[in-house]
Formats: sequence, C-alpha cells, structure tokens
Amino acid sequence: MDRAQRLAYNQPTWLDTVAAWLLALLWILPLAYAVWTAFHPTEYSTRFTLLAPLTLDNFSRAWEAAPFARYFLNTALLVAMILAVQLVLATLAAYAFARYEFRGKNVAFALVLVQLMIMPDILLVENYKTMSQLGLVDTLVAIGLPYFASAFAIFLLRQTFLGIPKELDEAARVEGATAMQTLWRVYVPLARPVYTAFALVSVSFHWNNFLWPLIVTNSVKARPLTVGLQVFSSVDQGVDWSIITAATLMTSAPLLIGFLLFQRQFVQSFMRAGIK
Amino acid sequence: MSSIQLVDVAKRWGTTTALDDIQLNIASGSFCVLLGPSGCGKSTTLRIIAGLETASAGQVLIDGRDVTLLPPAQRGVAMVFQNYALFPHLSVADNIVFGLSVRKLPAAESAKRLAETAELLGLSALLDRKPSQLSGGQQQRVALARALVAQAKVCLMDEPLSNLDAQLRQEMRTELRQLQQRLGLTVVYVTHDQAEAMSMADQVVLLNKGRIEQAATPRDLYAHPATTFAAAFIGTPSMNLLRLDGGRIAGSDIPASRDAHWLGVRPESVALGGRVPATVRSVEYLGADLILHCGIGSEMLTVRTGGQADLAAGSAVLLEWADAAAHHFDSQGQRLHP
Amino acid sequence: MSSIQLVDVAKRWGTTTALDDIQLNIASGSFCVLLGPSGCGKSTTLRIIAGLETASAGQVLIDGRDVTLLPPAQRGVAMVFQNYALFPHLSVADNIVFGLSVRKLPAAESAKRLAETAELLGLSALLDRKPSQLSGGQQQRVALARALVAQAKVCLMDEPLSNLDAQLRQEMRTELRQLQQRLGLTVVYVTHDQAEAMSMADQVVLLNKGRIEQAATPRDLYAHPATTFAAAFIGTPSMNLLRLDGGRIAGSDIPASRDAHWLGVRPESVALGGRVPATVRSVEYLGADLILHCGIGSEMLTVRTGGQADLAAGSAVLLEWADAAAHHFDSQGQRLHP
Amino acid sequence: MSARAAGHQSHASIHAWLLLLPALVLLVAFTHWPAVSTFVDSFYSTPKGSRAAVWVGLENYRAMNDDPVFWKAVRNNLWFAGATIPLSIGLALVMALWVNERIAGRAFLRMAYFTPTVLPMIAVANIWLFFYTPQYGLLEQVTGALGLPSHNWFGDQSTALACITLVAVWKEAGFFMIFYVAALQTLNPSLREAAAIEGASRWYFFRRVQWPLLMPTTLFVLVNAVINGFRMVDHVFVLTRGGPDNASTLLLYHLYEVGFKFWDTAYASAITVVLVVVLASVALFQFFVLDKRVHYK
Amino acid sequence: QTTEISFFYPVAVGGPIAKAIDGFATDFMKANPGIKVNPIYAGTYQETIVKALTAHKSGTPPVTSVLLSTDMFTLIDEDAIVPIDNFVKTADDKAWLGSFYKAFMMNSQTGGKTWGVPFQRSTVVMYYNKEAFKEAGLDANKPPATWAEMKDAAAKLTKKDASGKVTQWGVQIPSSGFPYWLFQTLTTGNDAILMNDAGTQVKFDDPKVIEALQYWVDLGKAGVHPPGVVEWGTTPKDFFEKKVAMMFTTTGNLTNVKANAKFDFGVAMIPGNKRKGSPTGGGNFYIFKKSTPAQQEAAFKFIKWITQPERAAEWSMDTGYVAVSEKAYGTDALRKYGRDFPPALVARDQLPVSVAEFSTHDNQRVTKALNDGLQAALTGTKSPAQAMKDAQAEADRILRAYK
Ligand SMILES: Nc1ncnc2c1ncn2[C@@H]1O[C@H](COP(=O)(O)OP(=O)(O)OP(=O)(O)O)[C@@H](O)[C@H]1O
Ligand SMILES: Nc1ncnc2c1ncn2[C@@H]1O[C@H](COP(=O)(O)OP(=O)(O)OP(=O)(O)O)[C@@H](O)[C@H]1O
Ligand SMILES: [Mg+2]
Ligand SMILES: [Mg+2]
Repeated sequence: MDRAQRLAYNQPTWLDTVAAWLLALLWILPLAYAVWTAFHPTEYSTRFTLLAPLTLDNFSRAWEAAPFARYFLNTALLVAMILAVQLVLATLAAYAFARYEFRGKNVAFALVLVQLMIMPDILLVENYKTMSQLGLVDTLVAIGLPYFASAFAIFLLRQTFLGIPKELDEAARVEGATAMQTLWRVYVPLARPVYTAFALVSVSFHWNNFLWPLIVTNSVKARPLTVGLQVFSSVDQGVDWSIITAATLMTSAPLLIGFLLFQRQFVQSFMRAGIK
Repeated sequence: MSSIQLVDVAKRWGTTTALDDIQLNIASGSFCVLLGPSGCGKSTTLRIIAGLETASAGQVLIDGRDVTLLPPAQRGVAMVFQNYALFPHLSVADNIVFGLSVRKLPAAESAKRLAETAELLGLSALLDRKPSQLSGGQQQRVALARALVAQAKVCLMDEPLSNLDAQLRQEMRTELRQLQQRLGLTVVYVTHDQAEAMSMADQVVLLNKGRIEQAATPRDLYAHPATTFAAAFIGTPSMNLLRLDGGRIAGSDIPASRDAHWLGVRPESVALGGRVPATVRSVEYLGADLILHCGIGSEMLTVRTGGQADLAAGSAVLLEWADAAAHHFDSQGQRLHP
Repeated sequence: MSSIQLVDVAKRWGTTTALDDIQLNIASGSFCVLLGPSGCGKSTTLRIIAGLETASAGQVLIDGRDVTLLPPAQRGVAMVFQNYALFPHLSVADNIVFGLSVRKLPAAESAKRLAETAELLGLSALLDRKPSQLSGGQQQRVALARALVAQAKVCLMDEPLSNLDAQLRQEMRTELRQLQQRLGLTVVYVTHDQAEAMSMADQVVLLNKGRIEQAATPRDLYAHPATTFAAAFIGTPSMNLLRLDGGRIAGSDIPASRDAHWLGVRPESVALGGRVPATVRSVEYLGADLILHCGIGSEMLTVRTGGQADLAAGSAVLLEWADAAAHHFDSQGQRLHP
Repeated sequence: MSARAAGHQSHASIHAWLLLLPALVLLVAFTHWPAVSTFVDSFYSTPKGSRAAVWVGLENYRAMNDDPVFWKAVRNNLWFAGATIPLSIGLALVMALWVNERIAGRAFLRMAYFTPTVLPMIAVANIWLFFYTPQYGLLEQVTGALGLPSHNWFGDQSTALACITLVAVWKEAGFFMIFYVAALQTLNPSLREAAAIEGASRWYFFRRVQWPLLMPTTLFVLVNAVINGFRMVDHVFVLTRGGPDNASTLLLYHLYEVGFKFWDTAYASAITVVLVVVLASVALFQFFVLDKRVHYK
Repeated sequence: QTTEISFFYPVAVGGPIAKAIDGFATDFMKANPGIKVNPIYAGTYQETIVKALTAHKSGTPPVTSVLLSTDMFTLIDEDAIVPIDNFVKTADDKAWLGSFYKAFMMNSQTGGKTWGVPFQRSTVVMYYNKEAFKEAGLDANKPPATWAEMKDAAAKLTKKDASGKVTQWGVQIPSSGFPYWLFQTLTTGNDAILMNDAGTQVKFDDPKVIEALQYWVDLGKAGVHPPGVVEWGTTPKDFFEKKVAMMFTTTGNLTNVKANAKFDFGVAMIPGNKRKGSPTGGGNFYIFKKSTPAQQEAAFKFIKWITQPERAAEWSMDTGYVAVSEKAYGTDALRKYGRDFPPALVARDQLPVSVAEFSTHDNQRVTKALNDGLQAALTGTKSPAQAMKDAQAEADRILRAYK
C-alpha cells in the first residue's frame, strides 16, 4: 500500500511548491544573471543563447583594475576586527542589561536603541572630524570605530541572555564563579547560535559597506573591496555589465561560498537563536 | 562540623511576605527536608541558606559563623537545583569540575577528585557526554556530582527528583540517602512530595504560608501531627478529618471517643468489619491496595484495604478503628493532646 | 457507538520499528490505558488512532469504519495533549470553542455548549483568562474541555497528568474517570505510571518495545502478569523476582513450591514471622508503610509492612508468603500456569 | 532591610555601568554626540567659507516647510515605506512558512531567498538596471515575448518609484524571513496537531494561531522594516538618482543631496533631526509600549 | 626634505586609470626628487568632492584634487581653494596657462581669476551607426548637421516591427543624471547661453531655451526618440545593441565605443540650429587652501608637469578624453593616433564652437532646478515653457543671495 509518511494536515500542496520555486527563481535571478554575464563575453551580456562561448576574461580585467589582493586582505582584517570588537562590547553591555538591576537602566537602553535609527551615513562629517582629531584617518580602525558598539548586537544578545535559565547563573555563582567567569563560561557558550547569526549579518554588512570607508581612507593599505569595486561604476562611460558582474561575483564570492558551505549551520543558528 | 541555624529569618518582597519568623536548627550530618505546598516558601528558605537571596531580617549561621551577608561562593555550600541546572554546552566532566576550575584548583587535584566523584556516583563511563545525552537519573547524578566534588559539607537540594518518573525517583531516593550517610553530609532538601520527605528525612520541616508548621522526625510527624494541616498533608491517601458535632460524627449518631472539633483517622487504620456502618461511594484499585471512599453521616471517610478485596460502589460496609489511632484537633486545627 | 480496532498495525521510521503487529480492540465506552516504559510506542499508537501519523501497515477502524487514511478531523476523535497544546494567545473560552468556530457552528449553539462544558469542568469563572494565568490543573481541564466540547465519542489523551504534582494528579484521576463514565466516552489514555493505569483503566494495554506485552483488566494484570516484564512493571514496590536454582532460591536452600526459572512474590504478599530467614539490608519509612529490603541467599526481597513496625537495617527477620501468592516464570520470562 | 539591599544594589550598579561603559562611550562618541551637534547645527545657518554660522532659530525648519522637494520626498517615502513594509514582511512570512515545512528543495529555497542579503547593493543595483532597461532589458524581453508594449520603467514618473520599491522588497524579504523562520521553529508543534484534530484548515490555523503567535516577531521585523523604509537608498543612487523630476526621491536621498551636493549642512541637519525624531519614536514606542502588550508568556 | 602632496582623483571612464595615474606620479617624482605625490583614488566625481570637502571641513583637505569644472563656484564659496594665478610667476608659467583651449578655460575662470586647470576634459558629440545609415538610405559619411536634418534622419532611422513596436530609435539624448549637460547641446545650437560668467544669473526662460527644449520633446512626440527620461548609463549599450542609431554622449566614451561597437560607426559634431556647438565637461585640477605654501607650490609644479603636451596626449589616448591644449594635438603620438582613427579628432574640432558647461553659485542646487524642469517636460508632466519658467523662478530664488 502506498502511504504518505505523514497525513496532509501539514503538508504543503503542489501549488505551494510551485509558487515557492517560482519566487525562489525570481529571487536568485540577479545572481544568476551575474553568473551568466561574468562568464560570457560582453556581447552576450544581454543575450541569452545556450551556445555562447565561456570566458574568464571579465574576471581578469576586473582583477587588474585595482589591487584586489590587498583589498581582500584589508576587508578580511576589517570585518574580523569589527566583528570581534562588536561581540566583546555587545556581550558586556548585553550582560549588564540582562542580568543587573541598576538605576538608569531604561535610559541607557533607550540610548542604545536610538543608534538603530541614526544612520551613520548622515554623521559622516562629524565622525570624520573626530577621526582626524584622533589622527586615525586612513586606518582600518577608523573604518571600524563608529560601528564597534552595535545596538543591534546588544539588543539581540540581551534577548538571548534573558532567555538563559536563571538557575544556570545561580549554579555558577554557588560554584564560586565571578560575574565575569559566569558570563564567559556560561552565557557566551550558550549564546553561540546567536553569535553566529549576528556574525553573518555583521560580516555581510561590513563586507559591503562603502561610503564611510571611502571617505575615511586614502591609501591602498587601508581600503576595503567595495572601494575597489567602485572603479567599475564609471559614470562617464555607462554601465559595462560584464565587468561589473565579474567584479561583484569576485568580491562577494567569499561570502557566497561561505554561505553555501555553511548555510545549514547558519540557518540553524538563526533558528536556534530563536530571535524574537 | 556543619550545622545550620536560621534565627528569626524573614523575607519580604514589597508587600508580600514569603517567610516570617523562621527559627530552624539543622544538626550537622543530618538530612533535613523542607516540605510544604507550592508557594509556602521552601525554595526561598533554601536560597537564603545558599546566599542566592538575602534575608530581609534575621541571621543565617553555618557552623556557628554568621554568613547572612556573604555571597554564595563563600558559604561553603553546594547546591543541586530543581532542574539540575547543568551547563548544556559542557561535557559531564566539565560540568562536574566547573567549580574547581573556577576556583583554579591544580589540574591534577581536580582530575583526581573528578575521578573519585564519578566513581562514587557511577558516572565514570559518561564523562564525555553532554547533559542532553543523559537520562533524567543520570543528569541528576551529574548535578549531585557537581555538588559533591567541591567537598562542601553542606549540600542544598531543591526538588532534585521532581522531574524523574516514579520508578527512577524511587531508586534515586535510596541512593541519595545512602550517599548522604556515607559522606556525612548535612543535606537540606526541598520537596512538596510527602512520601519523599518521609522516606528520606532525619528531620522534616513542614512549612505553610511562610511559617514553620511543624519540625519533627518523620515518625513523629506521622504519628503526632501538630495541626490538621500537618495531619492532612502527610500520608497518601491523606488522613481522614471528620467533623464532630456534639461528640458525634457530623450528620450521624456515631460517637467519637472524646470531644473535639475534628476527629482524624488514617485510611490504613480503618479496618473492614466493625461497628461503624458506612456506604462505599467510590472505589480506586491500586493493585496492592484498594481505596474505598465511604460516606458516614455527612462526612467522607477513605479506607485503605487490600487489593484483593472486591467491593463495588454502593455497597454497605462496617468499619472500625482503634481508639489509639484516633487524632483530635480543636477548631483552630491544633492537636488536642490526650 | 464508538469502538476502536487496530488490525495488524505497524509503524516504521526508516529502519527503526516503533510498532509491530499491533492487534487491539477497545470496546465502546471503555477506558483503555496504554502503559509502558519510555519509547515503547505508546504515543505512536495514540497518534495513529488520531490520524496524526499514518500506520506503515495495517488498519485502524473506528466504529467499524476504516479510517486508516482519513485526516484527523474526519475521524470524530478529540485529543488531549501531554502539554495540553493550549493556544497561548486565546482566552480559555476561545480555546474551548476553537474547534466549533472552525466548523462554523452557530454562535448560539457554540455559546450554549461552551457554557455547559465549562460548567461541567468548573471552568465558568476562568473563561476570560489566558492559559498562562491558570494553574496546571486548570490548564488540564481546559484541554479536556476543548476535547469534550466537540462531543466526539472518542477521546485520546497523551500523558495528560504528567505535568501535575502528586496531589493534583490524584484528584484529576478521579475527576477524569467520573467524567468518562458520566459521558460514556471511549477513552484511550497514555501513561507510563502504572499506578495511574491501575486506578483508572477498564483495560490496560502494556506495551514493550513496540509490541503488546499484555492487554487485560487491571486486576487480571496484577494478579496474573503474563511475563516477568509485566510482573515487574506493575505495582510499587514492584514484584520481587527471585532467581531459582534447582528448585531453590539462588544462593540459599529455601525451596520454592514448584520448579521454574523465576519465582515472583509481591512485597505486600510477604508477611513477617514465618519460616524463611532473611536479613534486613535497608529500610524505607513511608508513614503508612515500612519497606524492608531483605537479602535471601544471593537474591533481594522487598517486603511491605505496616509503618508502625520498627526494624533497623541489619536485623534478622523471618518471612513467609502463601503459595497462592507465588508466581512462576520460565527462562523466557513467560508465566508458567499452574 | 533597605540598608542591606541598598548595599548590594549600589555595588551591582557600579558593576553594571562598568560593563556598559565601553559600548556607551563609543555610542556617545560616534552616535549621540554627532547627533546632538547635528541638532544644534540645525538652528544655525550653514557656514560657507569665511562666513561663520549664525543663529537663525527655526529658519531651517521654515525652509524645510517651504521646500517642495522635501514634501515630495516625504510623500514618496511614505509611499515607498507603505509599499515595502507590508510587501517585504508579507513575502518574508510566506517564505518562512514555506521553508519551515517539508517542501521540496528546502535548502535551495532557503539559500535563494537569502542571497539578496549577501550581495552588495551598489553592485546589484546595476543588475537591476539591466532588468528594467527598455527594449532589451530582461523585463522587456519577457513582456516582449508576451506581446506587451515596451515601457521605459525608470524613465516614466509613474513607474520609477514602484520599480525602486520592488528592488527594496527583493533585498529585504529574505532577511526578514530568517527572523520568521526562527520564530516558527519555537512554536509548539502540538498546537498544529491540536488544530488539525479540530479540523482547522492551514489558512485558518495561520490566521487564528500562527499569525497571532508571531506577533512579537512581526513587531521586531516591523520596526526594522520601518527604519529600513527610511534608510534604504543605496539603490536610488544607481538606479534613478531620485528622478525623473523627483518622482523617486526618498527622504534620505534628498538629505544626501542637500548635505553632500548642495553642502547646505544646516538645512541637512534640520532634515536629519526630523528623520531621527520620527524613527526614534517609532522604535522606542515599540520597545517600551507595544513590546509589553504582545508578549503572551 | 621632501614635500608631500596628497592628490585626490576620480575615475569616470573604464580601464586601468589608477595605474596610469600612479605611473604619472612615479615619473614626476623621479624628475622632482624633493616632492612626494600621493595619488588617492576617490571614487566617482561626486564621491571625490564629498571626500574632499569632508576633509576640508575637518581641516585636512588634500593638497590638490581633480574635481568637476562645474564645482568651481562651490569650492570658492566654501573658501576651499586658491586661485592658480598665485603661482603663475614666470613667462613660461603664463605661456603654459595660455596654452589651454579657450573653451576649457571658460569653466576655470571667474571674476578675472583662474581657479582650475583643465585635466580630463570632454565634450558631447554624436555617435552614429554607419550601417544603419546605409540601410536607411542615408549617406554614412554625411551625418546630419542641423536640427531639421537630424529629425529627418532620425525618422528614417526609426524601425518598427510588424506589431508597430519600435526596434530601433533614430536618435537618443540621455536625460538621467545630468540632463542639463545634454540639454546644453541643444541650447548652444540654438544660440542660447544659460548663465552669466559670474555664475549669478541664469536664463532658463529665454525663448530660445524653451525652443530647444521643445525640439527635444518633439523628437519624442514624433516617435523618433525614446519616450520619457533616458538612462545615461545604458545609452552606449543601447547603441551597441542597435536599439538606437544616433546617440549623444561624451567623448569620454570613444574608447568604449571603439571596443564594443560591432559595426562601423561615425562620430560627428552636434547638429545645430542657429549655430553649432556643445558644452565642455569633465574635471579640473584645484589647489586647496588649507595646505602649506610649499605644498601648494609643489602641487602647482605637479599640475603643470602633468598637463604638458606629451602627457596630455598620452592621457587623451588612454581615456578618450579631449587633450587640453592645442600643442598636445601637435605631438607625434596624438597626430598618428588621429590619422589612424579620425573620430578622435571630432571633439577637438568642435572645441572652437564649444561653450562652458553650466555652472553657477550653489551650483548643484541650481542645476537640480534645471534638471527637474527638463525631466518634467520630457516625461510630459509640464509643457517646456512652464517647466523652464518654474526652473527659472527656483534658480532666481537660490541665486538671490549671490547678487
Ligand atoms: N522574586 C520574587 N518576587 C516576589 N515574590 C516572590 C519571589 N520569589 C518568590 N516569591 C513569592 O514568595 C513565596 C514563596 O515562594 P517560594 O519560591 O519559596 O515557594 P516554594 O515553596 O518553593 O513553592 P514551589 O513548590 O512552587 O516551588 C511565593 O508566594 C512566591 O510568589
Ligand atoms: N518522528 C520520528 N522519527 C523517528 N523515530 C521516531 C519518531 N517518533 C518516535 N520515534 C521512535 O519510535 C519509538 C516510539 O516512540 P513513542 O513516542 O511512541 O514512545 P512513547 O512510548 O510515547 O515514549 P514516551 O513515554 O517517552 O513518550 C521510539 O523509539 C522513538 O524513538
Ligand atoms: Mg520552589
Ligand atoms: Mg510519548
């Protein structure tokens, strides 16, 4: 007898499946187009025939247009640094918000939340002033500094910490752990899925951030990939999709491949994070 | 070695009083059970001893030393939490030595103690597992191991067995009790299960609404409940409390052996075949026992009899109980001594 | 009206077999308890009856109608989930009438049924509350009300009382059983607590590793366990199973009344003062009872005696039991009939 | 009692503030302080060369009130937000419901929905430019094959904003989906079974159970969506630059033009202040008011 | 002791521009050991000025930067730059300054002072598909020279498929991004000048200007020009894809078109009505005020060095921009290049009739008023006259402060 494993009550219908796939194809279309165009000669960038010849030319042209090797290094260092500092600072702050009662807590929390709303792009001039007073212009630190304290991370971690059973905290205290030890040895490991989830968001944001890094850096030694990518949006000449898509794929490849390889873990992280 | 005293302890949250005027002496090396219904203040008492809460008034002495304002880590107590509070991300071994590594004990010493404790509790084969890979009973033992490895002489436990199923709970009770005796620990143990309290305790402290109702040995508590509350709370099925009306069971003309407000008789003290007529209202079969719910006058009387008896609801029975098995209480619920 | 039959039902997930060759008849209007240790397939059986899982083989008949492939809603069953599965955002009233509003019952009819059911279960005062504002017992009753309001004649319950504390569980058992009888429901009830099974069931179905070990009335199960598994699983303390060695209790020269592989005696069937010498190894005081763990030869024997007895570990005792109280099993664990 | 408690309290307070300190210092230095000085600047004139800024009171706000482009941007932005917010949240929810179930190709679907989050907007916008290009753009190739007339999507005042909106929805939905998936995973699976036994259809179950229970997530996502509805302008730079004739100008883009093209920093400050006040009140309203109302636990 | 100068430059055309600039800097430093040039790529023109002015406002601007010639007034108003005249001392310097095409200097001087030095300059020209011309029966070597001719040619070049859908437009004048610049090709041809030299007065409501706009709008109405606002960025691609037979775009596109047009194409001067002509465009060197005199001198030296004929010629060939001086076209390299590829000379030939790119005080704001008006007319929401009247009013309001 041919029996379904589960009854229809929670099974998506074939209509759902078709719709879901259609939407997915639509969603992935830009990426698909980028792949198509990047691997074909320019004249095929707007024509889709199966027999179009393949080429890596666009990539080599793109690669030569800027010192991408160095930019990759800078970007990697930058996102790693930002992420590391964000996590440390947000962890401490979130712990304070989640596990301490103190005067001014709501005010402090509101101050943090306000950052969610203030786009750093508007504060360019002011922040540039601060950086040049600190003598940090044209350094990786300067790119990262305004983002080190992340309201989003603090908020997310606070939620997570609040969800960690209070008994674990108490157990650690009875065992003689200090607040810092408790944080480090109990809260942080337990919040690992949230850390992963946040890392994904933070890395993809800073990997792609553009205006502020452009403004605050001058030399190849401090500039990230996006600044290199900008070479291709050559205003006077119109859009050359072949090279732009090649450059886009090239610069976002690490993220895309990373996501493909670890997508299970990432998605599960988000899920286990139970972000609400 | 490690006695515990609570002197005049009270705990208030805003306007609610969780504990009031608690006086308690727990002898060193004894097994003390805090018993009572939900919300009576058991956990609060335990947490005040542990230092997880500060008493609003009064003092906590451990071994005669005033620890009222010390943080938990400095009181020399270990604690087993209700749901074990095992660190889910750490292996069994790491869970057990958590406190040691926090206190920076030398690795060799720590490994030695771990091995001993694991051996003692039969956990040696499980040291590499995560808590989620353990059964409830095993988790319970890990929590216990974590408490024991610090070699604190006082061990506090908050309903440690409440999550286990009946069978396992039974086994763990025996195991826990044996361990406590072997190691000479002072244990303060919270439960709301009177059977658990009776089978394990040297001293049962029965709490009610933040006050101590009675503190006594299990046998004493069972034989001489100080109040109707204690009488009804201890024993399953619980003691029958029949209202007396002019020396007779209310609604009937069956006389009681002495005048009181309440007549208490335990179900197992009532025997079939006597002089007191009653009607079986309902029957509960428990294998070894049969529980009869009988009506006498306007009162209900529960009778425990052997499981092989075959009585259906509606039958008329004759009952009896010894005078010595009768307890008497006044209208305040206080025991009337003979 | 609403009998249930399982014919040759099996359930496999990949290579694991959760249920195998299940044959079961549940009479209309009876209270059937599925009993067994964790993982034995109780929930799976229940969910197959409900239609939440499909059997890998075999048929499910309700009232003679083959419902094997029908979705849950068309089987005319109601269900109470272990954790109640109350909708946390809906009020008690909305939770109860959820199914009625799905079925677009006229508002008046729906209100009438709600009022009746709430009345029946004593929930009338709580209708506006959210589930989180209820105690465990109240939540349980809401779940029950939701199941009853549909007036389905079959009600399935998966460990509905397991989250309640001892006292409340006791009360709810009686309440549930009375309700079932009053409404003439066919109830299939899952539990792993044998006391619960014994006190509630018309028929107990004991499952073990996906197979039916024994299906019988509580008394029959208790008096004539078909296997050592059934013997050990039913009753607290559980039946003593003494290994026999050449017609004698292993490690001793005490003869058994007949030759077998196992001799089974229930703790309450053993009396103090007889011809069998034993040593008390440990003692458990339970108020009404005293449990003695005694050694005989290389075997252990648990004895239940009155709580007033005062025996300490180490004492020598003499025991006895009636021949009629002895059960015998072969080496496969199967009961040997006289 | 109070003396005891107070001792503990103040000790904990110090500890808590120490933990917060590093984050707060940076927040103050790079968010609050600049924001405050922006606020102050909005009451002065724009310093130009040797002309220093002078106090002008509400002059900049008055100018804002008289600026037709500002009001156009407000209208556009409301339209844009009004469309992106429900669309992206709605799609995110649908996506989440799909990938939360045992649908064929779940891993691929999840990845497909999520890719927009990973791709840099500046680059992807150029790809969208191709999609919308008249005559040989992807959209035209499709509509052309269907025999529909050609249309200049970005070059027409009536469609430019809608096109921009679609790109934003594409970018956002997958990101929000993740939050919904996470929330759905935490819902008790027996609720669904309970509903199934009661005969609830999927739609009924969604409407009466899942949707209300997802409310806290929806609020979190909503606030993010509202903020992004006023913050997402990267694609405008590449796609339309606010045109034609301001048909697709959004507030932040207008702000950028005023601040970094016109260099009218004082006026830009005034716009910033308005924007921040509006958004901050939305977010704070959520966290301190609504948050308390929609949690059931 | 070396003087270090930072130098911001934008990239507006494709190709390895950064390498070329770095090469120049290295060569310059070899020749001038006391100076260290630090070239900093700063994005597009817009991003470059944001970066430069942000740095200026916080006190640390670059020493020199290439920025749009139209940013002159903005930079003056911000008090960010110094006049080049300060450094022109010797006769050689004067000769150098006088060597640039006059058309380019119009955007570099105001109030009798020179503020910028032309570097990567361009102008608008018309590219046309010779094959399409032949197919339409037009003379591929005789591109239209007047508005009327262009409209006729465009009509012939417009092709439709069976369903009446246009498959090839006759002419395309892009109107996104900076429509005002393309619009100037029409106003100049109609003998209208949009602003005064001081940058304080505009003449959008001049009937000749309105007439020019009307012509543009009419091209669309006649069905020979795509409707609505046409994207600047995709225009070259439209041309390559043969979706348009004639396009107006910058000379900076020449290299691009040469590489990607798979057909024979021609470059022509912009057709005129009353006269011929086109605006110039592109970037000038500026020297920033907040740097030391020594740095400014060094920067001046660098600017002078990099605009020498040989380098200007090289730069022109690398990028497709117009070389900035007559002498550059006299160099062997460029002469040969022009002989092999005559279209490269069209822009130069157009320079004598070219006019300054539109620029005023508060430039971007005034420009935006014009752009909005143009787009409104092109998308049909306003009549040309109304659009220009509104733009004029807005510009007058903005410029009131500068009179
Ligand atoms: N943090 C608190 N704030 C306010 N009231 C509290 C707090 N903790 C406990 N209480 C109150 O104090 C009383 C005693 O609580 P406690 O936890 O000690 O009860 P318990 O005996 O352990 O009950 P249970 O068996 O349910 O665990 C209860 O009425 C409870 O509501
Ligand atoms: N979805 C599933 N996939 C695979 N195996 C399953 C699944 N559900 C149950 N099982 C397996 O089937 C067997 C029976 O499970 P079932 O849930 O019926 O046990 P149970 O008797 O209800 O146990 P418990 O008392 O722990 O609830 C178990 O071995 C279990 O691991
Ligand atoms: Mg408690
Ligand atoms: Mg189960």
